[in-house]
Amino acid sequence: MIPSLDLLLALAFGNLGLMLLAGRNPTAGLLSMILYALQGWVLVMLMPALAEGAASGLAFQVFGWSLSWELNGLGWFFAIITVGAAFFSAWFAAGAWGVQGTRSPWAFHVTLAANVAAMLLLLASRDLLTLFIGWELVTWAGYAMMIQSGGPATRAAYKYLIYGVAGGLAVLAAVVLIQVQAGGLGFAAVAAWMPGISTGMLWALMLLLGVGFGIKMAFLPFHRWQAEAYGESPGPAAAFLGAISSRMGLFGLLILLVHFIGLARLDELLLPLIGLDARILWMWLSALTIIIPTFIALKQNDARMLLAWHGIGQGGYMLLGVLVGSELGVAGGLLHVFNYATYQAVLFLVMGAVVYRTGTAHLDRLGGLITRMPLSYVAMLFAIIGLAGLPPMNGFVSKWMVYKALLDEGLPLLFVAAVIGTLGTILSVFKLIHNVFLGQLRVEHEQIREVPFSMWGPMIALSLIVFITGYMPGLALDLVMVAQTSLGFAALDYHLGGFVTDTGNLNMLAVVSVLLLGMGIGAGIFLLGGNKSKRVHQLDNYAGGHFLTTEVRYHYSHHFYAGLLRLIGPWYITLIKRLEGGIAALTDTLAAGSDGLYRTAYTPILMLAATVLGLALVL
Amino acid sequence: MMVWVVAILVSLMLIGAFLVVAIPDLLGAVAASTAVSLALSVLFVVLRAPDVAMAEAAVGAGLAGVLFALALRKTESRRTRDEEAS
Amino acid sequence: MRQFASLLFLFGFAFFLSVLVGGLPFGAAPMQVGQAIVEQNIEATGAANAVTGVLLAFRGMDTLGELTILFVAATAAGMVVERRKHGVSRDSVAGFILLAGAELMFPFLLILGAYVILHGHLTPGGGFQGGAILAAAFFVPFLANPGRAFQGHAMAFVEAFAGATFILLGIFSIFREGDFMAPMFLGTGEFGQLVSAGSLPLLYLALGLKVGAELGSLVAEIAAAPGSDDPLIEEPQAAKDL
Amino acid sequence: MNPEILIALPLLAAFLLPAARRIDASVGIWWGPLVVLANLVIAAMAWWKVQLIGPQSIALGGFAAPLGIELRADHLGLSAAVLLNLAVLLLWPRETPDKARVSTILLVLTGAGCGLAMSADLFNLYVFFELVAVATYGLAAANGKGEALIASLRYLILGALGSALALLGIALVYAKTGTLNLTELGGMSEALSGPAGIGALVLMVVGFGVKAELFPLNNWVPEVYAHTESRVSALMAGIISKLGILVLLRLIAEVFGGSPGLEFLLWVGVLGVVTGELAAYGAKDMRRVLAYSSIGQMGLVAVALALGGETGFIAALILMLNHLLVKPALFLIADAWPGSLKALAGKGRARPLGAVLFVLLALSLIGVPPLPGFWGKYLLLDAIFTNVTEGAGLLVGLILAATVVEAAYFFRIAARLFGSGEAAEESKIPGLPAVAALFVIAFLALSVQTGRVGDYLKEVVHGLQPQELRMAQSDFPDPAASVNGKGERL
Repeated sequence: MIPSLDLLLALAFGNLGLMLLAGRNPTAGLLSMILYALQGWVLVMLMPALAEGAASGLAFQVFGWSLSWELNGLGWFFAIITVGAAFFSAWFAAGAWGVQGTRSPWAFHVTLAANVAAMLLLLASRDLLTLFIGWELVTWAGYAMMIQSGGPATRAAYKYLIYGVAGGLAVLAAVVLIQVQAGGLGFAAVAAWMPGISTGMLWALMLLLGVGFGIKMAFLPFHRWQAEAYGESPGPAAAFLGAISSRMGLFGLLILLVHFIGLARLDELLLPLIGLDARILWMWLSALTIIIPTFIALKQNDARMLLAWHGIGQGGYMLLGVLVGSELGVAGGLLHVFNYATYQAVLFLVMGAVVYRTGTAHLDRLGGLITRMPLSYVAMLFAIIGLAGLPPMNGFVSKWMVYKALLDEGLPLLFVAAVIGTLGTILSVFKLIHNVFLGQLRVEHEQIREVPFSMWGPMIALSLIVFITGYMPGLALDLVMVAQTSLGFAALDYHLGGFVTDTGNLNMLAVVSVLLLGMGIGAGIFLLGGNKSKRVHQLDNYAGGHFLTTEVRYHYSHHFYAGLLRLIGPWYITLIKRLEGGIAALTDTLAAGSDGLYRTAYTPILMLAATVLGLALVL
Repeated sequence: MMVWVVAILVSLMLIGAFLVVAIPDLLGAVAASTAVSLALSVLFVVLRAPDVAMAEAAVGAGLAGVLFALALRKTESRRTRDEEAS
Repeated sequence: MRQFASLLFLFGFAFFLSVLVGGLPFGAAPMQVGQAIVEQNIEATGAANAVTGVLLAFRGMDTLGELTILFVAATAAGMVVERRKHGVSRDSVAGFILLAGAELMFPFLLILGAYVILHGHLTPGGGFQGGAILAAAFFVPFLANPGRAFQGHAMAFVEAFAGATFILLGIFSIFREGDFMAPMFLGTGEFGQLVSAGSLPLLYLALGLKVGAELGSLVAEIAAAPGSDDPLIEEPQAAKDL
Repeated sequence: MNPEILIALPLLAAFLLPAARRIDASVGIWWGPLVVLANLVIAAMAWWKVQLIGPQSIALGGFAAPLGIELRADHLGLSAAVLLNLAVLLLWPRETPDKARVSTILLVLTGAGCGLAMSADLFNLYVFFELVAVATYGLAAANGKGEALIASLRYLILGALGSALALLGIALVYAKTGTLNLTELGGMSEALSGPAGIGALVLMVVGFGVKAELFPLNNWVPEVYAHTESRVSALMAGIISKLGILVLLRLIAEVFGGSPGLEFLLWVGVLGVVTGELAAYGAKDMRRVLAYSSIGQMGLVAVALALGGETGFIAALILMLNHLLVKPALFLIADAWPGSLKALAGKGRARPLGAVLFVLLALSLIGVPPLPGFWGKYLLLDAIFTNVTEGAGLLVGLILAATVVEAAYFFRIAARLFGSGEAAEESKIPGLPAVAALFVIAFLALSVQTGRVGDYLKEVVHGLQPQELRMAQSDFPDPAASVNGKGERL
């Protein structure tokens, strides 16, 4: 049988059905892993068919619109990441965690399957209507995934939902507007219609769709829902959501900005008064999205919240890269989608494992776990190096490409902004790994053990991917190029170790080899030179001339970076927060008013008034 | 001639309708409303609609008044609320 | 404030109503349908009273609907009233003059009602008016002497039988004429005679009996309901909100 | 079988019932459902006949249209009749103190509703409308509790005033044109384009709007729904409110298409959506939330009607159909839960099926694809963008903002249902009521077959007024235009 999109969707929905029926079974996690692996295999097999578009036989006629699906290169790229993230999340949940770690493993497996199926539908959309259907399904599936933990997660998910519904409706309004104006909804038809429309119309569409997609991506200033919603989700769910869910917003924005409007048209769209064009506006919004949430991440005291705030910032690099528009920039932005998914998943999985063992993710209540959970430590180390964008991990490659593209295109200010973001990242991931794994072990954690294989397996596997694709970025760039050419950009000249451009090359094979060599020499000197170190007990320690007792721990975690945080003062966030609160209060007031209106007893007067005013209106 | 008859009847109806609203005694208001109906039924006769006139007289002036009066007697609320308040 | 608002809107309504009515063609009304009915009535229905022709023949369904409105209103009222019947209330008997007058009026009202109903297709009047008079014949003595037994059973059967007859006549005409509520299957008869105009007199008879029984039992039911000062009635708390 | 029987049979049964129950008291229990079942069969047969041979016009009593009353056995009328009979049968009230009288009222309601659905004569429509109205006043009071009586009194006052205004409107139309037949009136649009015609439309919207839960004539809705038996609330919110809309639909489609008076309906609808959803957001007990949400949904229908055109009418129909199936099911499911929203915590965990279905149905009300409610909203937006030249953005913005509010309160409830609450495990909560299950099944069937139902609705709308709509057919998107064949890719 030749694998087709139908087979893929059948597998995805079959998995959903299977999980609904058998999700309580202890083998459910294993089953769904197999199914995700199969989906991944089908996707790989689909690769040659992408040039013509892998169409699905699934089709509906509703109200004169035909709904059908077709996978293209861009969607395929995101689909690979989706299925991969789902595979590792399911692996994590398949064993011990799935049995005890959540209120109901059934709910997790079902919602994960639903999310994957919804995302595949979205990614395979061939017109705006199917896109919107997929969009809404993804929103609701995400909501279902977030509410599992109950408690504060419910409130966070509720906030997500309000944002998500509002964004979805903005998309809906734009879709209908396009349908009425353009007479069709097919991506190609819309792209062909776009050049002829007026500037006002273009702004309206860009605003509606930009807000809709931007909310999903937690683009500034619509970022306030995401951190809480992801942070409060259970470990593997957060890993999956953090890795790929909000990238659906990026997918939408790419279709809108690159495919529909086109970067050239963006350049022509001048903002009134300021004189900036729309593309620069988007790029600066991306840059702000990188900087502000990253620095908010700094002050988080909950590890999962810290990671979630980071996730918001990383999205900015992706869009920024693509908007640069050069082969290097687009490849960098898209590669960052892949890279980010790998290390963000690891980080959430590690924190899931830590929470599984210690019951908390609060940074003040952890520390020193390196001796108890060394494998988790290694996984996190790999991942945070990736997140910080340092060699030899994959995050370095994609960020490097974005930086270089920015400089090549003559955008130094944006380059500086991106680097400031990276600085914040380095600071905060240091806080993360220090407060969780380094420092002193707390008394109550002395008895804990490393998590079982079913949990460290996916973590280590993923962190190896982080390393390998950092060592050999050509492997990931193979996938990226499919999306890049599908978006209509020229392919980047790349090889296994990196890329070649007119202004310079990158060969990670060389870089990493040198790095490893250096480390090897250092280790050799250290070992050959007679190991001078001495093993002391963790508590054999003193500060300010006093020995520390077991009761008083010397822990650096509290008020980490206090000085820096005082300096940056998050006034901007307060503004958005106030706005959000204001809208909520206004809704409450209006709601009370409406309720009151319906409770008044003097209805005949209302009726008479309506009649008279109505007559006055129309006569 | 016809115009004057109609005018007088309509004026009677207007006065009656005003009294319905103005009289504090509810039984009185019912009586006033039957008066309106009666004047209306005469008006129908004048306008050469005897069928409607009969219906109006039987139902509007007769039956409705009886039902109202009965209901008032059952509820004992002979006064309007304004009256009770003062 | 509320009264001021009502007054304001009432004036507004009156103003707009005058605007609307001002646009109507008075004196030269485009009464195509009315005109056509006046012209065709005698030929089509044989009823001397054109109003009856309209009510029972041309727009028989409307009349059925109106009849049913009365019926269902009485049913609903009965439902509300009856449920409050906790204690037994009996109002005092009226004085001699009222009693005697009421008893005296009974046969006259009965005959008048019957006449109005039966001659509905010939002269002004008909089922509704006659029915109301018939009802009055029954409830006037009853009001004068509330203690008097009321034939609820008989009324119910008259009501059901009369209403059913009205509809069954309509259904019967399906078999004769092919149309529902076609009243002419008995032929138009001799113009101006009592037995003429097809089934219209029968329909009116059914209608009159139905209306009479309906109104009669409604008044009786309300009269038999307990008053607010009777014991065992709890005033609904929410009543004060209205 | 003549479709007139649909009216005659229930009325006949209603007339006979009070006498019959005096012979045998048990008659009051089985008589009504049996007759409605028979009526349902007849309606289905008549509907099928229309499918086979197309719509028919019936001259009642053999008197041809302008003089006599015309009944239309068309797609709209008979579909509505089938649904009405079905809904009455399924939602037959159980816990009323006076079964026989309630049966009588419901029988009258059924007959009148069927008449209302088919009538093509303005005054006849009014009579049946009034009949339905009086029957529902009775139903609202059937519970017999003090609050229910007060609520139904409020309903009665509003309804009576509204009926008077509607009658005034009809009188204006008759005085202006001299006819009451809808087909004839349809050809007289220029006579009705003056102030008299526009004013008449406004008055009729107000009058019929009382039943259709239009703003601000829907003041009775929360009170009545909060205090009647859940089945009665379900019946009233589900189907009876649609009868009011049905009258407006016929009027607008056949007579008042393009009248400036429709602007009134448009704003009434928009305000209904906004205030209804906001009030539901502020409400504190389940019944009121559902009642207010019903107001909002009917507001959407009113907007769709006011916009008109094929798209608008289909949007109105699909929204009505969606609400018709969803709202009764919601009322019935919620019946098992405590009324106060605060007390809902954890109820969904004890009985997940009902709660999950509740959420699913709520999703359709919100308009989440691919559920039917989404298509309704989509078509509605389509109609707005197509037909409204100025202020379309404002209109869409208001409606979508109200939708966000709608999602907010439904998901506050959902979060509570599945949230933590220990009381849930102790109290014994009954499962999904069988009737609710039937509604849910019908809803799922509609969701799966939206395409086919859409085609049928198109036919329904085309059966309404051939001339104008066939001209405006280009409103509807061409299937070929939306997807450009196979070769299209990013």
